[in-house]
Amino acid sequence: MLTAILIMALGAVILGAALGYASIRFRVEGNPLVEKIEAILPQTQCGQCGYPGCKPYAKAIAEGEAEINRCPPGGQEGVVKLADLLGREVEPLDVEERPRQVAFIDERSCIGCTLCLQACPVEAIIGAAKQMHTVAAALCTGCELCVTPCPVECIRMEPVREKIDGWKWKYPVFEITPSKRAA
Amino acid sequence: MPHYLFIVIGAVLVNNVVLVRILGLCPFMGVSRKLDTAFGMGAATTFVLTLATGATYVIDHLLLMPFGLEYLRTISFIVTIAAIVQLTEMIIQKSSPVLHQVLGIYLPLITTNCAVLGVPLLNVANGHDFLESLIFGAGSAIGFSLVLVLFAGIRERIEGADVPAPFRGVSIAMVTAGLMSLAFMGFSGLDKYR
Amino acid sequence: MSALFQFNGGVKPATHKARSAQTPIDTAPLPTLLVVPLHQSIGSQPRPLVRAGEHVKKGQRIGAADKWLSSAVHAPTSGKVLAVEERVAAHPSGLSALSIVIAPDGKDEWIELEPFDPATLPPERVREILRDAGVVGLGGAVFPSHVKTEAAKTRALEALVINGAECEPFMTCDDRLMRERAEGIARGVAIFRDLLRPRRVLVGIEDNKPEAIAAMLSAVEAIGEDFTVVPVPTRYPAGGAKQLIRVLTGKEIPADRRSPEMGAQCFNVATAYTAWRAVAFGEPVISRIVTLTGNVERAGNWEIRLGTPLREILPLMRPKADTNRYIMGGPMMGFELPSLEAPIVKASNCIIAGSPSLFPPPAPEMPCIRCGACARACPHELQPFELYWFARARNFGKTQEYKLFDCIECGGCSYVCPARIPLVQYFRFAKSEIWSRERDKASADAAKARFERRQAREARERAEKAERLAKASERKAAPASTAPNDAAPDETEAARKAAIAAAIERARVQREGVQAGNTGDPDATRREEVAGAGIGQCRAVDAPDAGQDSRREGQ
Amino acid sequence: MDFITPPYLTQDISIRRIMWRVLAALLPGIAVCLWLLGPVILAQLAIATLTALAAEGLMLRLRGRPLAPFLGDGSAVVTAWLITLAFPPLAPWWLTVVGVAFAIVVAKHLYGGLGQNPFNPAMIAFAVCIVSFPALMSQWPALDAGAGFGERLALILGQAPRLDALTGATPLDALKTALRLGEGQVGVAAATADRAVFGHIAGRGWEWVAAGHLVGGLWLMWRGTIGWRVPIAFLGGMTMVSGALWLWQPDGFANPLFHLFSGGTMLGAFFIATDPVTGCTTPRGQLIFGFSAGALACLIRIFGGYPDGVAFAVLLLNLCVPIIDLYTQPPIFGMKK
Repeated sequence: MLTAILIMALGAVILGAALGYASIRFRVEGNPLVEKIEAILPQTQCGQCGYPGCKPYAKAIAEGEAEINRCPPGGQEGVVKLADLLGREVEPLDVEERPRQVAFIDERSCIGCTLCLQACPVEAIIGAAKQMHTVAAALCTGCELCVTPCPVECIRMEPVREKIDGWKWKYPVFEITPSKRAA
Repeated sequence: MPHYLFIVIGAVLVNNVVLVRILGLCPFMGVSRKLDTAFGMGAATTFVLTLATGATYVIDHLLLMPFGLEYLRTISFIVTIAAIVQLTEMIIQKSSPVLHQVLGIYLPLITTNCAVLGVPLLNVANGHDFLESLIFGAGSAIGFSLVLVLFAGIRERIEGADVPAPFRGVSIAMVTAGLMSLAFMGFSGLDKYR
Repeated sequence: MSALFQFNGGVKPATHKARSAQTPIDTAPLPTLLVVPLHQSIGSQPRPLVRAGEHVKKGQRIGAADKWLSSAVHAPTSGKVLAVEERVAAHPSGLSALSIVIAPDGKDEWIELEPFDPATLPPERVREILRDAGVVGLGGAVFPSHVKTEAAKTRALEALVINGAECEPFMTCDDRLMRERAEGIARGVAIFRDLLRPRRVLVGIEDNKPEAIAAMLSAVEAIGEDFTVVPVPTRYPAGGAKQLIRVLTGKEIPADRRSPEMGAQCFNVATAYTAWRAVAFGEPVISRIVTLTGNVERAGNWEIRLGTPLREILPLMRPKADTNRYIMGGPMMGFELPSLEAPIVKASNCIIAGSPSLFPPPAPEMPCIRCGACARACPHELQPFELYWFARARNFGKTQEYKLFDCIECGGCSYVCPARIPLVQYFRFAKSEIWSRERDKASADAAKARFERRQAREARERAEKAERLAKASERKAAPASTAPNDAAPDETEAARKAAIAAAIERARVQREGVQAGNTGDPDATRREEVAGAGIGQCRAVDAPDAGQDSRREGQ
Repeated sequence: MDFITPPYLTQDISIRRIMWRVLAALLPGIAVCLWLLGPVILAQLAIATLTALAAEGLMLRLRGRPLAPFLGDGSAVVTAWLITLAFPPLAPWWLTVVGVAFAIVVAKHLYGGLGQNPFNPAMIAFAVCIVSFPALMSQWPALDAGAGFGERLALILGQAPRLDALTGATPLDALKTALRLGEGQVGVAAATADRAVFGHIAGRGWEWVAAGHLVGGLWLMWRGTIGWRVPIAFLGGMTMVSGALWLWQPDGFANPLFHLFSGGTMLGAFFIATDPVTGCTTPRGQLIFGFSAGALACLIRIFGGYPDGVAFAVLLLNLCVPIIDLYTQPPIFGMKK
């Protein structure tokens, strides 16, 4: 019995020492996973995931604190990509997906209060105090953070209009039915 | 020489550690979603398993058997393997962050890979000597890596298939593993000719 | 004659060319309305030069090339500009594009044309003329020709390939052009030759067009040039630029290289002809030869003004009663025009009237059985079934690994597919998805950069403010502190709140007004009030914390 | 007006036609079976076909897919016929049903049906049945027993006891058993001595079935339905391995011709390994696939525990297909060196 305990203890000490040495010898700083996760996130900085921005959310995912299905702008596709990167199972997005939108300021109502300017995380709103604000549509990520702060409710979200330059071919969907009925 | 050849054939194909002995299924199912990760996992497991068979043989023969402590085999093997895995993880993280990234959480999982414990125990059960143990360990690991890579290739293809909803994901992978196992039964008897 | 090379795969669909190839090119009558899209070439959209109400003359430049990779557009006839607005484009999407709408005055009055002798001009000047005359690739790709005439810096051009192959079924516009205007083509080729200085010039024509070959041979002889006219085997897509270069020179141009880097350049015969007209006569590209064929009473080739809506050319082709679609381009690579209002553009080489019997609706798409017929047909030696497999599963990374972007969308794979899979459609879908993702990624990166810049600035401001406050409290602690300093923040705070409340009230009133149908501008006093309310807001920029407080109150 | 996409012209060809062509190419082999065994083979084919269609229809219904295009495409019938021809001709009806049903339901439809299965369904059926019912799968009718149609039908339907007189081992099995039992005393010549139908090749007339499949396969190749690479490489692999062993020990191993014309070699080379869905698609990959399958089939057949190795060899190579394809991608236009 004593030999057993001694031998196990000896083994534990040796292995522990080896591991302890190795952990010092082969120390690595930082967590490169966060960057990879952040690269997948859409950078809307909208905070809909419950974290203040994309990077904190990426950090939370990397540390296993957050689910991967919390990012509405990234859509189901983003979830799939995250699942792929992290080797997790794909989960359905926990909010519904919406078409891409941009904010639009009704310039007749705008009082130039700059509240939306402060709210916009990506500096897509141009304007100064006392002057009309306008949204640079190309820069807007559609995060909706500017909508609520507006005291005069002059900001609304509009779906992005399709243009020829950015037009996408549709996924070919063909019903498998006898061709007679199709005609 | 043919003796060692048959050990290798037996370990890689005929008694494949995953498909015939049904050991090491967790990484087999978990790390086979992508070919790249499967390669990395295969390499890591090969390394760990070969090392583990050697180390456990030494422990078994120099520590446990002289003191009549065979009943401590399982636990001492587990501890040894866990330490080797930890060491491997640290070394990989330092020397190849990319591979570490790719293997992710599956590297520590090698600790709980039953194949890594199973193969040393099989070595003991089969009464392999040191060289045989090493060859058997390496062979089993190669067999593991082989089927892991093949499986990953097939899973990458199945990903695009129109699999019925209840069977998507792990279910169809299980079915596939079963059919692979069926195919590997074709090898039976190849290591025992005459 | 030089030895010919082969390209992999290819298909041999029925040509249907005989019907439209019989009659000479005719000139289409002046339409009642012209809709000239500004963006008719690869590159950036030209800048409109006219406004609604202006009078334009035939050949007058109405859209100017802003950048080097762009090409001008011109008024196809004299008349009045009715509008510069979005009109439905000749594009599969059915979306609109900025167009110049011209009502012809019937006089068809040219601007003053400026002819040159191409031999006397410096190359730079010739390229400018080509750009300002709107000369682009008329084979359908509409790449600006002046850009293509810039020789590669690194190596001398070995072969200038002139594309008269016209491999698409139904299409005969190049065939007729070569038969009737061979000399103009040859002189245009000479212009390109002088710009590019290639070692040899090869004119490739599919061997199912013996008359065109004969005409080109005699034209080349007549003007005393040493161009080689080469009949090439008839096999779709022999008229693809890369395939023709391969057949004539043996060079294979990879997707990520431009052909001059490999020592070859390719122009369509119609492009050469318009280049000659542009330089030697000063005539810009205002019309093109279009094959009108398919399910029609009268098939043939017409010279049609650019901007002529499809509706206006129907009388020329007399579509049969069961015509249900109009396809622009050939039956392999063309697309269905979204509307009868879509105009003829520089890319419109052919309009095919389609009927259910001519182009039957697709058989149901079956699953791919990986038979490999598509791979055998692919002129670029891709594995279309693998591309399809991953495109269908939206695994775009894998499609790129299988070289999606080397696909030229020739349609050969779909043509031979026993499962009737619209493969090209899947590839186009995958390509445009990937492009859109790249755009999204770029804008996400830019958004991230702006966000981080903003955060850094806010942190800095907070730090500065904290410093200021610390200093202020130090001063306050000192007996020299003054009372007004204390009072000021409270006052402004109150004023600001009042202003916001007033603004909210006004906005509410205004919104109600808008709902009631009052869409007029806010009156002058209101504007003043708005300006006044801004004063308080001005402080909010300096004090973001306070701003946040008020927002919370608002909620 | 319905939306159609370019190209607007298409070649007149369909999956259905390909499948029917494969079925037609199986007819010579079936005709030989008919000559050897009588109409009982047709009963077996009918059982298999009906089972296949029923299983296919059931799965399509369960998956909510339209029945007509998929039942009509002929792929299920091809699977059924291949299973029938690979199984012992007098296998009890339920064995055929189990094999076919397993092939259609598990090997085909769980993966999404036509075109998406990684494993050859017919060979999965064979492997499942030989592993589960090794005895039944090794009983081939003794041709000299002279049993009538009624007797044989009763055998299939399980109405008659499975007499040893009616059923025997395949030539391959007989050879293997003789060699094993003889401990090297009995040579190949002795073990195959009494089979003189086709000039001592594969014994007892089964080589005529193989010849039938060879004819059908060559016709398919001539029509371009299957490529030349897989069958030729398969036969090449088989010949190389068996030839090398035969040259090494002529008395210990049968000659290559015996192997080519016995068991499922011809069926496997022309109809099983050439299945485009589960086989390699790149030219080099097809050569590797065919050759390895042939060689492996031969090795398993000679050294392994089962009477024939074609099914296992094909399945094992099916496993490798994605990897082989990945590493044998042909260079594309403009990327050749």
